[in-house]
Amino acid sequence: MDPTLTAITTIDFRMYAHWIVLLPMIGFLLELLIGQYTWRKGGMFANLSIFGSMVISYGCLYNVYVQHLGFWEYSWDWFYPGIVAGFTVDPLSLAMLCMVSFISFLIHIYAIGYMGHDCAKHVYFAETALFTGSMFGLVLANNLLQLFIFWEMVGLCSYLLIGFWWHKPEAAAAGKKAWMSCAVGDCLFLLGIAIMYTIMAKHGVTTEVISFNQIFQHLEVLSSSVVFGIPALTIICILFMCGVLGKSAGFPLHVWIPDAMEGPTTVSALIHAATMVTAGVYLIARAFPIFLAAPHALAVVGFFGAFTALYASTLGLVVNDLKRIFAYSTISQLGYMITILGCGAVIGVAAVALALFHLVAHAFFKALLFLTSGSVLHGTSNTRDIKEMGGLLKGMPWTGWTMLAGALALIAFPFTAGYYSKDRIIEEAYVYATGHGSLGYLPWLFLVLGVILTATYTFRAWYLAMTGEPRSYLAVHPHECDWWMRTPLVILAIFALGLGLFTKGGTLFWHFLEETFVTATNTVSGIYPGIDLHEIATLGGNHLLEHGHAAEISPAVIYLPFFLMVAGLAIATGAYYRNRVDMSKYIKKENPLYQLLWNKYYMDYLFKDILAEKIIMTVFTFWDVLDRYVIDGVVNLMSWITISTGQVSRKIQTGVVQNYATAVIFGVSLLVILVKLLGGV
Amino acid sequence: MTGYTPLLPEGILIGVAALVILVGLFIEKKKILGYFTLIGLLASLGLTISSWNITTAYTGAPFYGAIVVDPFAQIFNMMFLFVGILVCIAALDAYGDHKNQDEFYALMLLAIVGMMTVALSKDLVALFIGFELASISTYAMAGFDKHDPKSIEAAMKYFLIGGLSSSLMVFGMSYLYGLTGSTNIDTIAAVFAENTALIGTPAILLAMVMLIAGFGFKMAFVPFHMWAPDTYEGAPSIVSSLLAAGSKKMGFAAAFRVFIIGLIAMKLDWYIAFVILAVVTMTVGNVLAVVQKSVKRMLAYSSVAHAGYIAIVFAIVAYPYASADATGLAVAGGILHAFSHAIGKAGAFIAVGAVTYMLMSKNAVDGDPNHIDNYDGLGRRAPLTALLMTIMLLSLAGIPPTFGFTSKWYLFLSAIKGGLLWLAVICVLNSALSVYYYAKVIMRMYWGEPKGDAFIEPPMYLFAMTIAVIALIALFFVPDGVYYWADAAAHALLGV
Amino acid sequence: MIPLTYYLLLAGALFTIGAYGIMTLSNGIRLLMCIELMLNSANMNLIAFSTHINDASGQVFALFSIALAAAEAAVGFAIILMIYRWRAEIDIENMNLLRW
Amino acid sequence: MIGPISAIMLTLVVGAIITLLTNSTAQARAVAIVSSFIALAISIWMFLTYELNPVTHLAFEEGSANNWISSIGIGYHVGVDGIGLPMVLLATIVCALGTVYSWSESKRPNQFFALVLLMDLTLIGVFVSLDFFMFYVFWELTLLPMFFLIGVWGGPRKDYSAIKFLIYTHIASVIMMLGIFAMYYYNGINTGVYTFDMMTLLHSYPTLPISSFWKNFIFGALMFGFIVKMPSVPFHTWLPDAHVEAPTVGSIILAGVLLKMGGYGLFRVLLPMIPNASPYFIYALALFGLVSIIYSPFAALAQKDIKKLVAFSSIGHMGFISLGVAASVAAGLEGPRILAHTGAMFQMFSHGIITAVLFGSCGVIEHHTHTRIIDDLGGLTKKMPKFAILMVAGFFASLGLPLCSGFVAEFSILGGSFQTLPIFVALAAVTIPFTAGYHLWAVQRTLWGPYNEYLGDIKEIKWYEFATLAIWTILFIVLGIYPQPIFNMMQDTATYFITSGNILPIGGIPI
Repeated sequence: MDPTLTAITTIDFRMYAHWIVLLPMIGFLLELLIGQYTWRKGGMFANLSIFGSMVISYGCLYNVYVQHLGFWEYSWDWFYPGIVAGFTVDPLSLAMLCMVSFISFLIHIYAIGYMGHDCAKHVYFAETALFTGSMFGLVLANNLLQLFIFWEMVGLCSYLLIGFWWHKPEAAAAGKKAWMSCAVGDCLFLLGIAIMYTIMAKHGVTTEVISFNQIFQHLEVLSSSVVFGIPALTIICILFMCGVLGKSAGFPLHVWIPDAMEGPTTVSALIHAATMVTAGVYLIARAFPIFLAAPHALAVVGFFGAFTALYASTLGLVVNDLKRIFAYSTISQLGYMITILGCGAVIGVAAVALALFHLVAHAFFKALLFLTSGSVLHGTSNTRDIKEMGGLLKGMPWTGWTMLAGALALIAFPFTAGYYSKDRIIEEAYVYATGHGSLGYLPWLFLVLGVILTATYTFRAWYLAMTGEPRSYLAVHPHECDWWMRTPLVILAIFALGLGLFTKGGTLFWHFLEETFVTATNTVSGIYPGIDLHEIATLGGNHLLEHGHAAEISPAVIYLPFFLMVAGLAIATGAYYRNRVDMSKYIKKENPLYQLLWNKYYMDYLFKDILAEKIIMTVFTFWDVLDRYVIDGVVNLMSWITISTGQVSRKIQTGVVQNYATAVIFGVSLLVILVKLLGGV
Repeated sequence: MTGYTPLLPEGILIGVAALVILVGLFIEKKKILGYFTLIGLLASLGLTISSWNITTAYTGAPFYGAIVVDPFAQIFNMMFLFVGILVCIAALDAYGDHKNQDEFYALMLLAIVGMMTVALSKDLVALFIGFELASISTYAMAGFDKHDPKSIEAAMKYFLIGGLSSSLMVFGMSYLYGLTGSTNIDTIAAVFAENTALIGTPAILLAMVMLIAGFGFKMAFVPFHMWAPDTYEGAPSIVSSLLAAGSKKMGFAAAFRVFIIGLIAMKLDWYIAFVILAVVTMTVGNVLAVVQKSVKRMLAYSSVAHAGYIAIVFAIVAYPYASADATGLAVAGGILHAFSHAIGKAGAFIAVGAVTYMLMSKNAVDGDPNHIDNYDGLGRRAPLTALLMTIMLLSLAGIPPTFGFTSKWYLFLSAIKGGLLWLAVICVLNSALSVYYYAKVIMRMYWGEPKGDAFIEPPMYLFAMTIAVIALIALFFVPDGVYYWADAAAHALLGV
Repeated sequence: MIPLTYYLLLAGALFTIGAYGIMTLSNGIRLLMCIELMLNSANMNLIAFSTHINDASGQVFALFSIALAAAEAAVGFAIILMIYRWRAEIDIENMNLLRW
Repeated sequence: MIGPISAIMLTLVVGAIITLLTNSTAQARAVAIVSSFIALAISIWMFLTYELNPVTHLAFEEGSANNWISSIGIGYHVGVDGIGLPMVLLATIVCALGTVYSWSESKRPNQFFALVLLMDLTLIGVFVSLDFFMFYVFWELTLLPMFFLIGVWGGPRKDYSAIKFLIYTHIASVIMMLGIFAMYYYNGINTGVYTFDMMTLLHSYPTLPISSFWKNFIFGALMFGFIVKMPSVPFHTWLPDAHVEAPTVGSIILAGVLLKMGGYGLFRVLLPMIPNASPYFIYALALFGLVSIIYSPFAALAQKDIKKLVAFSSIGHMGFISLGVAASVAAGLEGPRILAHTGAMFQMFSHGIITAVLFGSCGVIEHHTHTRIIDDLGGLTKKMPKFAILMVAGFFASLGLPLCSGFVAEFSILGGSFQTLPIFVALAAVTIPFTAGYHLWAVQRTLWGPYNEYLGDIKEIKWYEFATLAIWTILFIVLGIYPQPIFNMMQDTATYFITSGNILPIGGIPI
């Protein structure tokens, strides 16, 4: 064996995990300060640093998965005893790390071409590098506080990158909208962390107070805590869930994602499809035992996820903006992941594995879809409306065919990545349903309905964009993208199609991930023993099934999603490829359903026009009046009273000396009377 | 110490006054007399300070115990002399080429002698004589600019109200004499002590109130204050400073002696009177000062307000629940505040005089030279005057680092020590309000737009103000010496 | 021998008249006279008391006060003279340059 | 042999006098910068060689009780501890960089720079005084330089604002003075020692047998003086006016350091008295904090003037301090209480730095575009990209972005306070989006969007503005990532305060 290779295999990359975070940060600084004077006016440092992170990540994977060196966690005390900065290397974080670093690296490569002509390229790359580093930090965090910190940092980068073309008002507005929607969730998430810190402290924990493994060790005692009369863990999980809804665009905080498409497409691909939006899913996965131990928490998670999945996919049907279609499908797919995590109440850690597998698969095909749509924009000088496209397949074959690959994966066409990930999710949702009575069937129902819609809107987009005749002059002569952009497309397409096959239908992945909580984690100081999820579940009133349950499900249920997908595909083909149906019959203002969808169920109207502009602005104006005229008014009133009193009473000083004498004499008399009355007591 | 040597300061002044008058008849260049007066005052001040803690009571011939020299008298004499020196220095510029300036110096010396006599006297007769001596001299001084209608009117009002109140005072004294059979304050106190039936009889109350009115005229208590703003505004500025800083404090000296020694037995009666007067006086003074447009008149009202602050001393001394050290601190604080107010107010009036002088020298006056508009941009037209005046106003407002702050600290501390929280609250709120009108002047001086080019600042005025400011700042940093003096005075007064 | 009370009442009456005069009259000289009246009522008190309790100091006091009254009157007349020079009248009711 | 504290004060006094005598911007600037940086150097030296005296829990102590005006027990007694020293450091940093920031001040430069130095001096005096007389004297003295800064170099409504600032805060101070008097008196009659020495009074206060009326009066009077200075709603209205009219460096010092006097008073004076205080005062303190936190974003979003917006933001941030203090003295576990307490202390330092950047940015905007009205701005990034980076950094730090010092403070306060004041913390947390809202709104309307051509051709930020803002920015980012140096120093003092038993029977969640 090659000595250098053996040398590399002897390195314990887990010890360098913090460099995964630090390298992109350094890249960020270098890009920001000197990036514009380097190769192609920026991008070099970002790409190199992220490549470095990727190498270390896969090194860690090698250590843990191949060499079985075990899970590893290490931390330093931060500003207060028990508040630490730490990194944990376990299957969960590794899965995310490898996915994020790989996709992020590809997208950076793509961006070299895509952002080639942008004048502020170095800023762009600095921000993406900062984003990627923060994402690594979020993934590697071994405690809630650090996770929250990087959670906010990715939010910051999202804000900056959405508003990267700051001179466009809608871009700036979209950035603000994104931050605000997340902030609503984040403040509650922070509150949840504060509660967690408090109850941990109440139970006498002094070291690594809010690091996950420590919390897992104390779940039994924690489950006895009560806040505001409700089990503390439930409150905490609900608050975390609010954070998740914000970051992972769950209903009703999803409204920012469509607007976020104002950013460069690479940003949409990197942040709003592949990585950042998955942070919410990752949080639930990472904190899964807490949710498991908290009564009713997972049910909430499951229902919110399922509803989001269906809700978003209906919206995808009517949008004409290519990027927004994929944005809605992102929301919907995230809904699938969250739902299966909710089903963890029955299937335990398997839920985490499934969710993460779908997350990774989704990351690949969604990044691919976005990059291809980016290439479409690039090639047709920023046409985004699919009604103005058509027949692009001729002009840009690479883009078209790779987009097809992504679309197939998205609709879970057999043997693509999505097929293995999504259909298992739906099965497990059914398993969950069987355990939870009639209401328990709702998530499963939503998911299966989502399948047919997904297939429809995805291929509606693909057919309208790629096939048929060009419907605008811009679409007549599209130009194919250069190799910087082409290469990532191809690589992503390969993974989108083949990920399932590479991982033996996902089983390798699942088995790796299912070790996560149940296996011990080594630390510098000692060892965190693995936890028994069955016990934990009983704390929250859940009881987990044993493995091998899938057998009891009738094949009808198993193959239902496939047939629905075919049906959806058929509808799309009929309507938009063969044009058997005249859609204009349905797509018209009179159609109330269409109206409802077109206006996104009036959610934006509710938030922007009613809440933001009407209610809150009224409050602000009222507040200003209060401040100016009431609180400050009292102050000014006092001075006014003083001065006007003076103005009036100065007239007593008439200047006529007799009056002064009169005053003296009356003063004497008055004083005599007063002294006689009050004195001598 | 025996003999009359403790009275040497007063003697010197009388001698100097006589000499000034006589020499003034013969020489032409009379400014030299001003310096002569100054030397006399300095010598007298030196003697007073050097013998600050002697105690000599003149029993037997020839004063029949009417005169006593004790730290209380000495500290007030020191105040009067200090003010006199400031006024005299300023007068060297103000009346340096006036043809009757010798009369001014003489009158001023006699006025100061009168004030000192009041501080020294322990007998109603002597007190009355000193009182009148000071009053009559200052009547004449108030009208010294006899071509200025305002000055005449000021003199007239001062004279009429002064005459009225002195007759009130004598009337009250006559009843006091009649009912106690003596004019000696100690004897009066003794009589009251043994014959408690007298206390609270209508006649005594009448006498007491008339005395309050008589002294209150000098101290400018509301409602006996109404002459003060007019006179202070109309009289020549340096005379106003003598009135506000000197003869006002004379009133306090008299009131301290008569009430805290003579009528201490009926303190429950004058407690009410003085509490009412104090609150009304400080409030009226401040509220009316806020709306003044003439700086001089504003200063007049502010000295009314300060009289109100000092008047709380009587309230604290008379307050039944006040402990002994509280009363001691109260009197000491009152004396200290009188002192700080004397310096600050004298300096401030001299500053006003300086401004008037500068405006006159440019004859750039339209209407009232004391109007606030003339102070716009003074910080650039006359930087030194503005700076010194600012510091003196800060001292009057009670803002560090000035002696005015320290004295207020002592005074209000004594109010809390005496347990009169509500009175202290009224005081501090008033003093916070007073900051408003002092700050107004400072604002106009420093960020108003100058109406004209720079002035030549009169050196002697500057010299006087500089002395005052140095005193104010130095006494902030080392108040201990003067505090111990005031403390000794308080003990001499309270006899504890 | 006339009882003390009569003197006191007379003095009081004089004092009141003087006070009333000061409050109502407007001629400078008259005001001066009113003040003198009040002072003298006080002197009367003093003398009456001193004879009543036969103690000399009251009379001494009275003498001093008479002398001082004279001096005061002198200054007063000087001031009124100045007023006359300035306005050719001594009606002081119209003198209110200084007010408010 | 004079110690470092006296050395700082002397440097600044001498510097101010010399500055006053100069007669050109260059000279005045030079003298001011030199002396303020000497002061900064000394305070940094103190910071590095900081070592507590285990007995008195003080460092760099100078003078002693009653050695100045022995007649009523006033002494020149100065010293610092884990909260005083960071405040001194803050004052010197902010004022030193402030002199650099106002590099091109051309109106009456000698007076201007002298006043800045005096400001520095008086503020430091407040933070080091260990004698109530000195404390109060410096407390009052801070009014004067700021009064002149607002008045002479201020905006159109400077008269109103200056006088309002003066009177409003002066009234609060005199009430506080009465509280000090009462404390002095009752200490005197009970222990026989009449002294204004802070340490003596505060040490004996908790054990004094005082009638509940006087107890409440003393505590209330002192608390009133402090919360008006912080300021806390509803006593805040002097602040926006003062800020709007003050010159930029005046605002920087006002918000950066002067407001901290109030918070400092809470820690130095109020805290040791708490054992003898009524629990309702603690609720009141918490309530004041919470009301300020909730109030400020709503008021801020209604503002047209970006400087006024920033002014309201500091009201909210100061609210966190009183909330943290209140929570940290209630009954509960020591760990979270110390965390909350230290967080409140750290908030004082961190807000001082962050707000300096905010007001510095407002100053840059005003100086370059000659307007502060948000609607007239827009797209400034086009003309001043360098400035945009700094302003974005400042505003995000102010809305509590992690890895900036503000987040460390706020998390410590929220996390530490929940055990004793859960409802308050919950309400404070849910206002965070509103805080974020007005910050983002301001940034969006100012920096993003199309460039407002009416502003004409404006220049990029000046080097001295850039340098000062950048240093402050680096400072709060470094402190956000590595807060230990200051945080642990404060933590020792907080531990000392808390463990010296200020337990009150309030609050607490059932576990």
